[in-house]
Amino acid sequence: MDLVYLILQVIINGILIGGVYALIAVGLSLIWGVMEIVNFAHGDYLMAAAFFSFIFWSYMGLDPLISLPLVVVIFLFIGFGTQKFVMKRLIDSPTLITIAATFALSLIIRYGFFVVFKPDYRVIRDPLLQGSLHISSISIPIAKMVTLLIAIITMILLFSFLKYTKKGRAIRATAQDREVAKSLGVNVEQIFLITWGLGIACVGIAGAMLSTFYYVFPLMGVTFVLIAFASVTLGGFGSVHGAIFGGLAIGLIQQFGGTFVSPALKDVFVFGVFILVLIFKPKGFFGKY
Amino acid sequence: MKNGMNFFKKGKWLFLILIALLLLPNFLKDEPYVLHVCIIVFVYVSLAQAWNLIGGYAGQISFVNHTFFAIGAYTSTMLLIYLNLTPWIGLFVGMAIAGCVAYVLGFQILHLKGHYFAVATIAFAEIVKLLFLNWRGVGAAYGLSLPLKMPSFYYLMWSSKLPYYYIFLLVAIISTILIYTIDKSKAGMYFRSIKQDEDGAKHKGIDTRYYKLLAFVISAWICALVGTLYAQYILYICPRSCMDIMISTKCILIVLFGGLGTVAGPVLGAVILIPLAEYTRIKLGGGGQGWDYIIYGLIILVIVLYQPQGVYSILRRCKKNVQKMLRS
Amino acid sequence: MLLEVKDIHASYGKFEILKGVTLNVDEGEIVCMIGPNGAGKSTVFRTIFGFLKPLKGEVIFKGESIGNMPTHEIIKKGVSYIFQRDSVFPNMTVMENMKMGAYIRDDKEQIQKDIEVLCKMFPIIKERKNEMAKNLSGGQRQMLEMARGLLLHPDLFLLDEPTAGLAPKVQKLTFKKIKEINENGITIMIVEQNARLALKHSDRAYVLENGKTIMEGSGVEILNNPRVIQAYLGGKK
Amino acid sequence: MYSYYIRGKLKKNVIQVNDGDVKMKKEWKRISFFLMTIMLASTLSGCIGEKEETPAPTTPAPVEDIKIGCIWPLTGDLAAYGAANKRALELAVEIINNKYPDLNLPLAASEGLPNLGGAKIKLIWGDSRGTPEEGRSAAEYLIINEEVVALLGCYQSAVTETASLPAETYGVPFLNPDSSSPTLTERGYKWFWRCTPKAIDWTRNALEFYTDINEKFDANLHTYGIFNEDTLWGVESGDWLEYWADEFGFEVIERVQYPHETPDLSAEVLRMKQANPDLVHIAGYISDSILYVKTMKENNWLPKMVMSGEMIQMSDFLDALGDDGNYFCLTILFPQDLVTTKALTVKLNEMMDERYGKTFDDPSARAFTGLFVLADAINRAGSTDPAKINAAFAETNIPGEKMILPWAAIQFDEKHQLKAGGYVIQQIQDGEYYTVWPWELATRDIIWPMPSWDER
Repeated sequence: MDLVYLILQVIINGILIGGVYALIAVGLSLIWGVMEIVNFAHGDYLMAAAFFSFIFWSYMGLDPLISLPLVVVIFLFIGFGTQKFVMKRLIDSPTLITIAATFALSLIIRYGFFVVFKPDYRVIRDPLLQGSLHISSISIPIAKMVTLLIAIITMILLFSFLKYTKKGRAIRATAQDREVAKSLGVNVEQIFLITWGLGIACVGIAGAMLSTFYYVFPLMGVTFVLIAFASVTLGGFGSVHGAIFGGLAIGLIQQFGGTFVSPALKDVFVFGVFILVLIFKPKGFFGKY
Repeated sequence: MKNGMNFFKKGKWLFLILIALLLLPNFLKDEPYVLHVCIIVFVYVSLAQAWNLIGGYAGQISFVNHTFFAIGAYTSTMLLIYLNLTPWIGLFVGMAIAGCVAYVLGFQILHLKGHYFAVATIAFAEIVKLLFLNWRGVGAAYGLSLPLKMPSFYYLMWSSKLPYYYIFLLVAIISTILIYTIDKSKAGMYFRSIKQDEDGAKHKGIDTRYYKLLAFVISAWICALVGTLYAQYILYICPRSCMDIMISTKCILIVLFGGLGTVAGPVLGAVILIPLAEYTRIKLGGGGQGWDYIIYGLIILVIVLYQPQGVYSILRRCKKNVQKMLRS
Repeated sequence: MLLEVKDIHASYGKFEILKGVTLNVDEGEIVCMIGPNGAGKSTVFRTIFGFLKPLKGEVIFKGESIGNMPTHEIIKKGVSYIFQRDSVFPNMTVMENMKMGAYIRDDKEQIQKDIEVLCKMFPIIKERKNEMAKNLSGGQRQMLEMARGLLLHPDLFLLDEPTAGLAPKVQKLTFKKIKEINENGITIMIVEQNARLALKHSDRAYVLENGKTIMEGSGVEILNNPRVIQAYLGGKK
Repeated sequence: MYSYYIRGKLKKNVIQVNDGDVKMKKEWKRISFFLMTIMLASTLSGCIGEKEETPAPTTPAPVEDIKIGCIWPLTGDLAAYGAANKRALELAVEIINNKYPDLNLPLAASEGLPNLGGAKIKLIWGDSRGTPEEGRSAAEYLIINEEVVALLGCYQSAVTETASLPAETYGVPFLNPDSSSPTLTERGYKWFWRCTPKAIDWTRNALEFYTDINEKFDANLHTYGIFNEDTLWGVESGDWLEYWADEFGFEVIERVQYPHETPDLSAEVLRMKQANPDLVHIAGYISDSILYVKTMKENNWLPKMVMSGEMIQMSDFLDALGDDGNYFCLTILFPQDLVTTKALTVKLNEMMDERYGKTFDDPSARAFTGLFVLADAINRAGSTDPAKINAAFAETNIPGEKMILPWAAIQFDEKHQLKAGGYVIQQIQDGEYYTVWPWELATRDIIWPMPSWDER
């Protein structure tokens, strides 16, 4: 394999994994942007979604791709529930309080699944999506490719929703200036409810798609949540294209650093670049919406 | 006059508690496990006070305190291993290095607001952890085992827990007094005003950057100090155990539980939560389950939702009610 | 009577800002409120608008008590409020900002017509309709805010320092627009720093001090009141 | 420091309280002096006292119950191992405490430990959560509060390292059945015993295997690649593999150290694919091994052979990968197929299946063996006196046929390390694990080299 192919392959790997990061990040970014809450439980929602896919597969024989709409709907309601029963009380609380609350949620979800499902590694075997496309010596895993595709579709849908619908505009307005939005008759509580629903539904999609090529394990969320934080901050919180940019950038940095320098230090590059961006461009590369 | 009497009463209470703490080990000679839990409580009192300063008073949510803790532990241990230097010197070198790192890091990222600062500190802590995991010079993933020296004051090494108990007690008291002093000083007032409204504080002419840095550096010092002593106590350090982000997270939960930005909060939080965690780990964790973490999560959630000022405020309210009852 | 405020008290946290404000506004009037900084002028608006719940007293709008209604209900009753601070959505286009103004309305066609009418009234909106609001100048933003507020079809328009930070020329233009709006049958209440300009253009005025209404009268009366001249008009008539 | 604080407060007090201020001042002075004395005295007594004191031996438990402390990760990301070991140990206790004359295991025929009047074994569990500190505090708790006679544990080498510290301090025998870090028995501890081969052993066995392959197939294997995770165990394994590869004349052309449980391994695999060694060794936990196999398949690349550690024998591996797991090799201590000929293991497996619906795997078989070694030592000591148990350990000699594991015998050397007992190499064929090396123990012939993804 010569260098050109290698670089191409690394770019493809970076974009594919970056798509997953972007999909995880976009939900986080939405909640972060609109409510100024960093959802530390985000990774655990991801894990829960992967588990739901696994449950549908193992008990009903539904492939994750088929059960995807189901998972999305379930997670929409889980998002509503989170806002209604927990976060609603914390809307104007200091940052630390919301961090602690989402962290507590994270512990409860993570170890709830741990207690129920035991710490076994599970993989959905023989999903619809498997194998790879091989173009000369470059290989593109199909599951990841479809995930990227679904990520793109999700983000286009989300973007259009935010851009062209009344509720979407209200969400953006609330993110930009909560009080003014209120003064124009926006029911902010309802907007928060929708935001949580959408944010968690996005991570639901990510989790469901992840289950087609990653193992399902109660503690798997921890690995993804830090990367998602970095992606969101890199892109600038509260913007869909920011999350896409952040996710892809981090995927590429990780793959290039890992392949050409040292796999052990690949996350050092990610976090290093991230800190540099924070220092020199504290609001990330894209603003709010 | 009345105020004075209250102070007097409070002082007496503290004194009685201190006596109890000093005499406690005499009854626990055959219960090293309880002593161990006490030591861990003291460790977390100190670490939580350190976090309280930067997070509770100055309002900067730092997830990097465990890194300073590890810097302290690694510095003194490296000096002990390679130069056979007493940890007493290593302790100060560790504090100095941690202070420098805190200064440089703080200088770069303390202007970030809220979540951004929090996430930046997480990233920095992860970088340091990954670098240490791959740095052969400091033992990489092997970690460092402290060379067993003759038990002595010079090497800060004993085979019994008793001296450790007193040392950690001393550190916990020192850090609490330090926070108390800061709380009552002008700097404490500045910290609080920065936390409430940073721009406002700036307008009032407070050098917010300087004071945030000050809080960050002092916080790092305390962490490094505890780190050195902890390494002497546990005798083995590795990046995965002493650079675990759970250390910082635990500090935050303790402070939140006890009461944010109060002197008594971290003490209360550590005294309640650490033994509780030990207890649930032994009683519930043994079942091969994660119930203890779930309970932990539920407690924090309840505190955050219904009593964000922490347990300390509940106690204060109780005291007021009791006083009211006594009066009437 | 359109709006009646009866002896309201309100506070932010521990600080009591309003300690008994009484005022009323008739239909078709321009009423102005002046007073020193921290007198609670904006707080009166916020209380009328439902951002703040009065501790005591009553707010009656069109014969109905609105003191404890949530903001979006009050808007539906016909109150519109423009903030003292910049209140456009910076990362939305001008047209999107306008559409946000019609958020609670469901009549799409009428909204379109209204926007066209407003475009005639404020030509700048049409000119720059696809531009991000953050790229507008201060005066243009003020126009956009007013136009957006009007989309709610208010009966009562609360303007909190509409001229703050604007050049004198633009200030005059703003008041011209306010007059124009008023002529369309919309009652207007203004809080203004530039007391002279405001009093000139208002039918009636109230003076607020320390959270209390201390004076009431027609615009000209207040303008000629020696105490007001001393305190707010720099001693000159 | 503290008294300064109190006095500082008092001063305020004194200024405000006019009556008896001198008196009060004096009184406080006296009290603080008194307290200082107590503090000093108790500190000194503690420091001096402990030097003379030899670690107090724990009082022996009543004969009825022999408490054995077990420390494994019952929660945390390694909890699967803890749970498997717990099942195996409960079965072992059942066998020791009750009569199972048809099982050829030490102490199976009798009820309890005969030399201690039929005393029963009782397991007390401590959770290490997979972290060294927790492991240590669990050990302390078990020794002091539960007064256990001996300790068993802890799977991860780092945890075993710290958990054995209190055992050494208090003089409680610590038997480690499943950690492979060589340093553990190099520390010269008096109370620490290990009945499992060191990491060094399986790395050597793997290289011996490849040397044999070179001979048998004239395979001309030369280049070697290592994936190792960045944990203590992973780095150590990598280092030893590199050492032995060098010794046996192989060349390590790529060594990839990767973060444990990273979300993605494409970069790692791509790097290895780029170097394209003949042989690849994965020194990582099962989660990462699963991901490696998947990523290699995605990249459509396989070397001539991929070998992994014993953890891929856990049922999760094939459950997860299905047919894709075929042809991979692993080094293992407890090859199930090899002992299907052994009535003992068949029987035990049946019992396990009946009770828990699971079978023995490597870690659980080792923990199972560990408990028998321990019980045997206590029985021969005829007492719960730790010194006697320690002495009995030195004379341990359990013959191969009385074990679930395929070793010649269990005996300890002067460093308290298991003398004999090496690894065998298994290959996954048709979704089953077959022993393929050493050749004389093979239950199936090796398929060499492993077929590439296209050929399957």
